[in-house]
Amino acid sequence: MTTGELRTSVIAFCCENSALQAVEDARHFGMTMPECVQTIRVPCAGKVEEDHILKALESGAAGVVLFACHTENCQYLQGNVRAEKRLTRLRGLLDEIGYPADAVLYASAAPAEAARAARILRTFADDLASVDREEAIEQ
Amino acid sequence: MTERPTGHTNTNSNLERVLAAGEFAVCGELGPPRSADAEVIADHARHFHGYVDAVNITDNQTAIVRMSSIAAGALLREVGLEPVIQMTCRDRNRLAQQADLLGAAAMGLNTLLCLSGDHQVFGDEDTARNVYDIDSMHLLQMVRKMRDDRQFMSGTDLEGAEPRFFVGAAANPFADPFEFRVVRLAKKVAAGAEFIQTQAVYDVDRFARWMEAARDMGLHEKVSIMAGLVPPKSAGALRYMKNNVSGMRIPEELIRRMSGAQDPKEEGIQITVEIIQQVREIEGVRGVHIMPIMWESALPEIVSRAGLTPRPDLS
Amino acid sequence: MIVAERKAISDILQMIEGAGRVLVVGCGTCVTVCLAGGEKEVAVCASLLRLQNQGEDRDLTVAEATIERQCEWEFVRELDELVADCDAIVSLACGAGVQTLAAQFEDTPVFPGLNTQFIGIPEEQGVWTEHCLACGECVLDKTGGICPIARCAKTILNGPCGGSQDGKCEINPETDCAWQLIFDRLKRLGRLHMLEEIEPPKNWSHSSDGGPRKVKREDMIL
Amino acid sequence: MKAQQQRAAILCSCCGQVDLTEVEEALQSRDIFCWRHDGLCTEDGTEFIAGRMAGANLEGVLICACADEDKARLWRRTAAAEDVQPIMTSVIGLRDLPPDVRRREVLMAAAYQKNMLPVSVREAVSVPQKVLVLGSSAAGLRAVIDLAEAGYDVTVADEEELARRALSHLPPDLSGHNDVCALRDRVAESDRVCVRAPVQVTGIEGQVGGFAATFAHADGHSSADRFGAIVLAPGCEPVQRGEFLGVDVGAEVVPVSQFDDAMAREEGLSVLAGVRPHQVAFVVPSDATDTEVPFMSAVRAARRTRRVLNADVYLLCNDAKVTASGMERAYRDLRDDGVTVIRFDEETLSLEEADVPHTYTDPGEMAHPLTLRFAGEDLDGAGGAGSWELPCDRVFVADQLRLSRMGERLADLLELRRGADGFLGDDNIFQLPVDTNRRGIFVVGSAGRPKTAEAGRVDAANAVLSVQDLLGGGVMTVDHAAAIVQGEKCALCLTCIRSCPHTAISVDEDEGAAVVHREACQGCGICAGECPADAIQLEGYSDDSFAAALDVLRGVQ
Repeated sequence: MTTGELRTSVIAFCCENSALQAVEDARHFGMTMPECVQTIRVPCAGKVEEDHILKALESGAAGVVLFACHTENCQYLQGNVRAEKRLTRLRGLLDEIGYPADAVLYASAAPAEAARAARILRTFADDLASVDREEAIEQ
Repeated sequence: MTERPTGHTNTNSNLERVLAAGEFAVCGELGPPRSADAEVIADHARHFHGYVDAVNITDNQTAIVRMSSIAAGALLREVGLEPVIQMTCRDRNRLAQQADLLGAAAMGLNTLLCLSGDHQVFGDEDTARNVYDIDSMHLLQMVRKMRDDRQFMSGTDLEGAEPRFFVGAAANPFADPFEFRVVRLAKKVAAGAEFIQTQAVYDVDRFARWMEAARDMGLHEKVSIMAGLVPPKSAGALRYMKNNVSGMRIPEELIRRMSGAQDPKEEGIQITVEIIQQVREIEGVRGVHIMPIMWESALPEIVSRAGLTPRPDLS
Repeated sequence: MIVAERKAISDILQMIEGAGRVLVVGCGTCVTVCLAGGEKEVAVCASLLRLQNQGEDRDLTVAEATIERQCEWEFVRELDELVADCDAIVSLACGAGVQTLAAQFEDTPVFPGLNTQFIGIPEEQGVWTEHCLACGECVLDKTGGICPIARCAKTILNGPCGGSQDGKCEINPETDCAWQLIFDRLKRLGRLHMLEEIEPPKNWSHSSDGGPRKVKREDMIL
Repeated sequence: MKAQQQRAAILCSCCGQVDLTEVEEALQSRDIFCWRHDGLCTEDGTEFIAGRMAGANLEGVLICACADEDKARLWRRTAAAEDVQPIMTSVIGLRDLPPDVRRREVLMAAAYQKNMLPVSVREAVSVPQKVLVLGSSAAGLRAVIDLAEAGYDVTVADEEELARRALSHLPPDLSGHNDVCALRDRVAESDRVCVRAPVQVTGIEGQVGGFAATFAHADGHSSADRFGAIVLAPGCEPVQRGEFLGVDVGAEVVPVSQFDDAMAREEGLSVLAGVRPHQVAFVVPSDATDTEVPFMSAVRAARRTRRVLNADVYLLCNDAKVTASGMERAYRDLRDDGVTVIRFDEETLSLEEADVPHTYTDPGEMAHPLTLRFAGEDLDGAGGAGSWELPCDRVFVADQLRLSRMGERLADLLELRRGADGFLGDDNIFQLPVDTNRRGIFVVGSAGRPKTAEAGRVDAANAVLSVQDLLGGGVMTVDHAAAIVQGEKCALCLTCIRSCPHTAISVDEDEGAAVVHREACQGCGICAGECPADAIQLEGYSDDSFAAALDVLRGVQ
């Protein structure tokens, strides 16, 4: 696979306690999922660092989803809270360099919410595709 | 009421003479123009003739650039009014302050009010660096040292004529911590303040409590305390001051009274007159300092109705 | 500790304009602790520079390094090889670190990636407040351990001024009035009488007003 | 550590549905040995895995097959029998993926696993079979007895006399006075229980398996001991009401807790000031309805007043409680006893005191010094809906409850998270029923959230199970993935210590670096996410894993 193809891909950091299960189930049950989604298992959304998300974008991903547990449902109590705050800051940083901040998304899903996870990923991929990212980034 | 010893004065200040004579003093206030127009001074000052003993000239008040207080004061003298030069510690270090004091005295200015100064964030030059080399307490000491010891702050002797200022300071009975406010007044008196002008009084009760504490320390006999007054033009103006001017206390009741008034300006004048009458009753209050911000024309009416005319001629 | 904050990336981009190989250098001491210039912030800053450059015509490579302390020659020299390969350095350190790099690497432009803010403490995780102005002549013995030089907006030595209300400073309702704090503290210590004396004017010659300062320990000079 | 090439993949073709040729080629190009099978999900699939792995001396294995969670767990156990750590057994499903995605998935999983940080320590720590119970609410006493019966040495410590709080604030957990006394006596008699009360807990250092507690006794001496686990049972207490609807709380307006308190001490109805009321109202305001406990207390007190005094008793509650679950029986009991239950609109409620001194027609008789006014509806329908004016001799108000002061102190001391309502229990489902944010510290009874005696008993039983789970037979096995601080990179900024939700990190003064206490670490990686020096790595994950996976995406070989 080349960087060119990757332009259309979405990297989803998935909390192994919730969203990872949901996304795997969505695939397993044959729900409509964008093919371009690549999951990366993380122990908790609170583990995902800003530079990891930026590196994913640098590597050519069109978008990055940080998939956490629902509010008050983090096994580690604070992981989703930390993750959301970190992502908010990151969007501000992307804004600063004129990079479309909506290329990164914070989302949550419960393990059983395969349909929700699939829908979030579909919508995100569609939104990314609807804008000509290359052009936006170049501008 | 304890009478001050009359007769003796240190300077040529008219305000000092009036206070020394035991008269209830009246000061006005004028903000210099944001231009080089000398005429503006005379124009605004015309309301004051015959109604005040001296007029405070503000020093870049609220940190907005204006004609210098010393220059404006000199112009005011030309039209026959006595200026009280305000000097803050915000814009000048001790070198510049001493130089300006010499210059001001040379031009015949003789009454000085020493202030810290409003912080520059409130003004239009909010990216400026402030100085605060010394504070208002030190400024008082410095002015007195130049006058009484004929020495600069450094201790070097002053050669030739010394600047002779009747020197005053500000006090805010409405700021916190209340229990320290009078101690700080005492420190200003110890530093050399001969008269005090207060923040605008709306909360007469709190002012009276502050005066009581001042009397307990005997300060009313060591310094001439003048109550500050800002005639309110409207309920909105009061509310603005309450919310935006730090160190102001304005009773809600007063705001209600203003907003209920048919003629707010008339009500504002009436309120000011009432406050003058109330503070005059408080032992140790030796005068008022009326600050008719952008409303100089109200001053004659206020002074007359308060029964403070005619002003004594002691020159 | 010294507290700093990253400059806007757009400012950093402007500084490095024209440079093809940039080295972003972090510092492992104060600015790591205040979360402004440690290894992770270096990675974030470098990533942002690279991302911004995507789609631009020019080639930009951004290298990363974080050393123990940028204000020490020995640590700074560890960068020799990396600096040889770059045409601009962005230093995520306090002003002292930036200048040490600039002095060590005379032929390479060194740009500040941070705005050095103050000497302060973390009020809570993620919030720092100024506590010392390095005035060179400490007055904390007289002010109950609360510094009016650093924490009063007017550096008043005989406060509080008339703008102190409800314990807050007139310039910002979120800022405590240092003199109210001093008053409260001395009251608690039963030492309020200390405030009755007029504190004399400060000798600013010990501060930066006396020119760049130097501290010497003769016995330690080798 | 084993050499890195000792990795293998076990591929399932799912009865030929999945073409594995490309996958196999890709893995082999990365020196990963592959075994194929046609249906790993069948019985012999697990045997196949076990057979292939036997003696293969692998560090990690990649199983490509569809598996539900149970199956995946079974395979991980199978691999673990061959010394492969559970986190080093990756299970990924390939069947439903398009061929190119399938290839990418496999390569990424392999790259990810190859760089994963294995669990570095597997140790069996010997732990004291001693449990510290802090506070002696009814649930706490129950836990003490249950733990002692389960064979643990139990120390129960309270700031007050044992069970005093439980006895003086009976309503919170609705234990009967006699129940609490009986529990207290059993605790006192047990030779497995050490009672320290009254005592101040001055410090608790250390982590699960080795909590070191220090106590300051009333007589001035201090003591210390080590415990494997801690159970918190400081209970809750009523918030003091100064006034109710503008009338001072005192002789005539009385909190229900005081009524219960007096009854519990068998001082009879002296709380009623020796007079015999004709008409009494119990009011349950909305601030007392966060849980059903204050309501049930009011119900109990109302029935008792009705039975003992034969007075006219009214119970006023609002909508929320009428519809709450499990209340039906309470209403039936109230009606059977002749208590009038009224659903009232709180906004309309007012209380008036008579301006004139009360006149007593007869010693022991009262003349309605209070008048309650409100809009409401008699639930029996007898009085109907409408405006009420109810003269009363006494108004009893249900209590608002809060975590006890001792509970607050313990929460601060132990750095425990508190819920939005201030109690030690958390809404987080992972914390139910008795967990706190710290391993080895459990909370039972009303300190978690006001609850009934029955619920407290269940808590105690759960706490015993949790303690047994943790301390086992004196050996605690620590083999889970944890965060690791690289000491030389640590700037001691304290960020990790402050952000760890489990209070599992502290400063190691000797090392001059933060140290993660493996036994308390839950492996979330939040600390690693926050560390500004990138000095923390997490087992079962690593920054290199992530980078290697990205490289696969980028097409870097």
